[in-house]
Amino acid sequence: MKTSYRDALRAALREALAADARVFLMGEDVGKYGGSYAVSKGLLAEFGPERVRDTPLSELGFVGAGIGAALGGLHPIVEIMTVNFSLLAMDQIVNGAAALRHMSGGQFHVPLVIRMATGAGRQLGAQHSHSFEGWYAHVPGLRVLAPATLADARGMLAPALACPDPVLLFEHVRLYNLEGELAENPEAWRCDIRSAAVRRPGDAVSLIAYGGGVPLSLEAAETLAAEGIDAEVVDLRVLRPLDGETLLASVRRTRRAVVVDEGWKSGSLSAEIVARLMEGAFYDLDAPVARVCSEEVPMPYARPLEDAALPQAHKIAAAARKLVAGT
Amino acid sequence: MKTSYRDALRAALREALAADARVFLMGEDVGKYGGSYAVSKGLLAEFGPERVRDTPLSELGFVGAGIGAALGGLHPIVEIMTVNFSLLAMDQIVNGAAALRHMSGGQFHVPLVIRMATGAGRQLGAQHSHSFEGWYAHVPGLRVLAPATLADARGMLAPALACPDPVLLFEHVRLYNLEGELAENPEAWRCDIRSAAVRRPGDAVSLIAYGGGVPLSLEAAETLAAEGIDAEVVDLRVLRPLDGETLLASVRRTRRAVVVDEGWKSGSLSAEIVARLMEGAFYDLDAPVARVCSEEVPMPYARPLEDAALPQAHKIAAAARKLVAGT
Amino acid sequence: MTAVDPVPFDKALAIGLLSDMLRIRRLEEAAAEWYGAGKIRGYLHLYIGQEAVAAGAVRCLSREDDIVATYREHGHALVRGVPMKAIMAEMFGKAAGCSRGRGGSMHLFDAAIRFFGGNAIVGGGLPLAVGLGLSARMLEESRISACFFGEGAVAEGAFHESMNLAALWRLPVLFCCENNLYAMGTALERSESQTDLCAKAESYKVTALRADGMDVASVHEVTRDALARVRSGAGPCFVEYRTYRFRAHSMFDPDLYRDRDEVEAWKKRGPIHTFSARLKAEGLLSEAEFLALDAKAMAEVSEAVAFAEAAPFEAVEDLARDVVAGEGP
Amino acid sequence: MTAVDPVPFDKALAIGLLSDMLRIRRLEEAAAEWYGAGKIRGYLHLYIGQEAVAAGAVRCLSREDDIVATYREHGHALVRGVPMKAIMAEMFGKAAGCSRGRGGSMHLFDAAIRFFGGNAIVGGGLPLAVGLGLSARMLEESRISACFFGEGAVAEGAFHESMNLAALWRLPVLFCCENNLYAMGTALERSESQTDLCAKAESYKVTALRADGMDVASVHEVTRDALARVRSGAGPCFVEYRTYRFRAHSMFDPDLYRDRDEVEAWKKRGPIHTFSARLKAEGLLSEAEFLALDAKAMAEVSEAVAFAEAAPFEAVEDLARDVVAGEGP
Ligand SMILES: Cc1ncc(C[n+]2csc(CCOP(=O)(O)OP(=O)(O)O)c2C)c(N)n1
Ligand SMILES: Cc1ncc(C[n+]2csc(CCOP(=O)(O)OP(=O)(O)O)c2C)c(N)n1
Ligand SMILES: [Mg+2]
Ligand SMILES: [Mg+2]
Repeated sequence: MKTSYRDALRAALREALAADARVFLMGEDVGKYGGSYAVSKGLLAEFGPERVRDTPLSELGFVGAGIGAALGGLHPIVEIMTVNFSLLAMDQIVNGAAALRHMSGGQFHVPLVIRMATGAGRQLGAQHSHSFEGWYAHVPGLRVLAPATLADARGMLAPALACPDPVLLFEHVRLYNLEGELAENPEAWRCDIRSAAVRRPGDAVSLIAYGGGVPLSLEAAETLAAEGIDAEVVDLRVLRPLDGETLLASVRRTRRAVVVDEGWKSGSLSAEIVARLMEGAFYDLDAPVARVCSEEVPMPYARPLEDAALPQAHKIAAAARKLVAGT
Repeated sequence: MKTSYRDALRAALREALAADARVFLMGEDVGKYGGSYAVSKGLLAEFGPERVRDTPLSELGFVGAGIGAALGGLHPIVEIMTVNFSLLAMDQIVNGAAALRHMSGGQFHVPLVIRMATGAGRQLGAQHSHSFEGWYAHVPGLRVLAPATLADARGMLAPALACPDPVLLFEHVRLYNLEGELAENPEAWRCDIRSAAVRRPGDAVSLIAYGGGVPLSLEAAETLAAEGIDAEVVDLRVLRPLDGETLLASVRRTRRAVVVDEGWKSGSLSAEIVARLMEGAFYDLDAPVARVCSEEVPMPYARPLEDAALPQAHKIAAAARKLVAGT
Repeated sequence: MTAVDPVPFDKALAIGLLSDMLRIRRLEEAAAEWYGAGKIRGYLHLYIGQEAVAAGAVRCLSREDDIVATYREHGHALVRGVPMKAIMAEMFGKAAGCSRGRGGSMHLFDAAIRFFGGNAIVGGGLPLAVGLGLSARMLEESRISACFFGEGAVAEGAFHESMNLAALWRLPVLFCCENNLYAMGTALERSESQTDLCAKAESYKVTALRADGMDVASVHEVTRDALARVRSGAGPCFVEYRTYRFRAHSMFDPDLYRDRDEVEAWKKRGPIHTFSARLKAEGLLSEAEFLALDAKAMAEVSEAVAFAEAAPFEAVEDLARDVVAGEGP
Repeated sequence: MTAVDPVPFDKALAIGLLSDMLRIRRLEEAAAEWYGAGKIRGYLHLYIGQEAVAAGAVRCLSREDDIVATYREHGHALVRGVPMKAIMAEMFGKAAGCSRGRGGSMHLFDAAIRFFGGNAIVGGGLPLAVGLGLSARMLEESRISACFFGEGAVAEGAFHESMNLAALWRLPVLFCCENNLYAMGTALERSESQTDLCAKAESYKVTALRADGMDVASVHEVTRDALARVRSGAGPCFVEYRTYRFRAHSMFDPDLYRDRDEVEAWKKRGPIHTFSARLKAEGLLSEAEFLALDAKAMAEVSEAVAFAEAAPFEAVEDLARDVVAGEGP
């Protein structure tokens, strides 16, 4: 069937709400407004205001309430409108949800899913456009997902809800309108939340990306293919725990890698990927791993500046080209 | 003169308060209580309650008020008791202080210093012991410092206050009681807030550390020296912007490096250091760069577990030994 | 037309207020239009319907006072004195914009006139205003800081912490709450257990006043009184402006959560036509004068659009400027 | 000895309350001692002086109810039913501790009796309690959630957001505020513009009651009334317990911010001696009975210490367990 990333996310929510009475969705404007990115549109009418619960503007409070609700036996899905706002709730996520199992010696666990929009490209400026998922990927006790395909948008919620630990799900704003075919059969989107995926096989260079970087990398791979460079595109999918094996296997084969990350370069998740490659594939590399990240500026509003600040397919292709040429 | 890290920090605060009427200190219990780590002890009596201002428990509020006060012409020094609590104020720091200059097209700037305690080793458990300074080091618009010596504890505040942009200063809890000699002459502690420092020259391997990791690395270097391995210890000092040149110069000479970071390994600042070395010294390396970080667990309380979770001198020495032996 | 109270101030002020409301209205209508044309992007939050608040309140402030606003701040910026050209150019993302195109609609700034933005974190401006007030006190400057925010922000922890700090320290802060009854699609009674916002403010021992936010005269009068209290050193003051936005929350909002009748009923109370009717009834305004004011506002808007269109974008090479002082990062 | 009100309940309950207070007191004295000996480390926050609150309030709760507490929670844990051995072993960092030595004094947990910790972020437990209340409602379980916190937490945004959510959604949450007048070294009047905490709670339309936190009978009675309201479905309730800590904030606190006279005056109102005097005056307790209760408490403590001392630390190889389910991370 033809679907969009947004519709796939919604279908997954609907399925989860229908399947398990313990599941509910909570967040700012998820109900009556229909979700700020329209992901939850229609769900209020279907499931009512208790299970599609609009909250006041209180990120710390309702994320913490989600943790409490999970402790109390529910399986909450909490929506935070945008990753920038999640900083208001970070204490509850990091000092609370992530630590509870360990601090309690394994007695408590927090089966909570937190969804949020991330990323730039819609000219939303410096308080609505960043990519902090790498920070969450640093935290033991959390699991962090970044669906980049229709299948993952459709398929990741179920295993996230089945996971007994807090799972953060990052939806890239540029992907919501992504459209394409998704088979009707649930097998088409059934997925684990452990492995990275090779989205395009190739042997000349590995393009390692996640979220919004995946379509860019695929586009870059097409460009490169036209020039006779056969790039492999690896979609991390799961930012924590990282699937080092898939990464290493790819790079050991291609011997070159470009890591694509919409976070600001210094200290982004891309650095961890480079470090993993240093640790596990140093002797296999023909050239130092390259990175294509966001420029280190709070995201500017103006279109040309925002474009210049972000990773782009042509930048990825250029980095890959340079790696291949240099060896 | 003989001094301690704590006393050196206090002397710097006193000097700053005395020198400039626009400077004031604000935070929870900095006044009447004397500072939770006793850094500001005695300053209330000396400067009065307007300039050594106790705040209610309102991290978001008083950090934001610090930003506003800086916009209004003051030079606030805001103390957050512990880096874990800074997550409550992260929105103001990241979405606010760091972004204001850029968002306003350069019209506003925020001459604010935020000090906080970081790190583990005092059995304070999973909500008081982490090392999130690497997160702040990811953010354009901020400057991030980590004094590891008496001289830096004494000297970093003045240039931080002179800096027209927000500066975060991380004091490692294990260092407060560090004692030693500091010359009386201000030249002894005058410092820039741009460069890393080589704390011990050596040619066999570079131990790259900051904050609490510096004494551990020096200790490891002593152990290694006894075995005939001459380790260089590089203290990052400034976590943002990173002084890549000093790092690269060291590693190009030693051809091997161990990065020490008390953050959890995945996604810690150590990853960025590794990535910089990948990018700038790949062809100079005789072996992949190694990392000694905290184990990926919320910090446990029990002494043996906390010890096991943290970087230790013997782990650093072992990593260095392995690098040297392997080549 | 029912009887109206006489306008409680002189003609020059009355005309000034009306003119400001018209300028905001015309600016915003143009912004909507150019959004439709794709020249303005990102989030655009229109202020249409609420003009009386910015027009009436901002005019009470002195040039030394500080203003902190939200993402719905075109009106406040304009009345404060940010040139319309600079606002429009900012929305177009141009280097001549009041934030050099870095900010866009949500992040208008102007240091020269102490306009501290344009904050798009709901509640995020409140602590800044507290700090500005603190700086005024410590520097012994007589300015006060005024913070505009929506009723939705009242649920945020930032509101609570800021009210308490300002009250505890008796800071010269004016909290200007524009209660337009909705935070995106969430009605006040679905976000606050206590919907009497003045009662909430009073729980911090902060004096709270209420103004009819659809009536620029009420806004002006109440704000003036509130400011007098703040300036007297009595500590912060809170004003609730009861108002309504006629448009959707942003250009992305399908506006499905409000009753059409409710919107229409509020439109009947529109601040521009009610105030001009009143001025006419008082003999302070003729239809010709009204048309002239409106024409002037429209001319200003056309000029601003022409300016914004013609202005260049900042060169991409300058992307990294203004991240930190000097050479960054 | 002045005349005292008759104790408003039967002997068994009275003795139970007294016994719990003694058990807390002796446990904490031992903790202080073993802290001095270096066996307990990190932060240790003693509850001495406040025992009436935990003893009186926790006993009102049913086994199904949920409890969320702070870092000053030994008393609550003990009265709730966490074995003293498990508490002491936890403070000693041993694997037999109620959090396997992972938590320490600030992070006592016991899932079996719905004791949700042990939260060392001031105000951090409040949203959890709201969520627990929400889960009770949605799962149609009759439990309520009780959250203990200090008056210092009231300034945090978390308090504000939690009160509003609980009131707005009419959740079965009991907010138990232990007002011991200080947050570390910060006295209430230096942290709140409004020091009447019940008035603050009422500003959320939450019913607020006040109890004498030095009097276990008052605590018990008021808590029982508050719980009855919550159980009736009337939404959350707030109780302010006026109390005082006799010891410093933590073992690191030089306690320089309080007047010695003030401390001594409060000690005269110590919950254990006043309550036992009252029971004696009522003929419900003899000195011998008192001594026997105390001896029993001390014996329990000695046993707990012996247990904690003898217990092993968790093997370092198991460091990474209980980070995530199954094999982590
Ligand atoms: C912290 C935060 N959470 C959520 C949002 C998304 N958001 C933007 S405006 C808004 C509604 C705010 O309503 P109100 O404060 O009443 O102001 P109004 O828009 O009515 O002027 C929301 C939820 C945000 N910008 N910041
Ligand atoms: C968010 C946060 N800020 C600061 C601290 C440090 N701290 C621990 S206890 C405390 C005082 C709390 O006072 P109160 O809430 O009255 O509880 P009490 O200690 O009196 O029981 C402070 C400031 C903390 N643990 N968490
Ligand atoms: Mg509103
Ligand atoms: Mg207290």
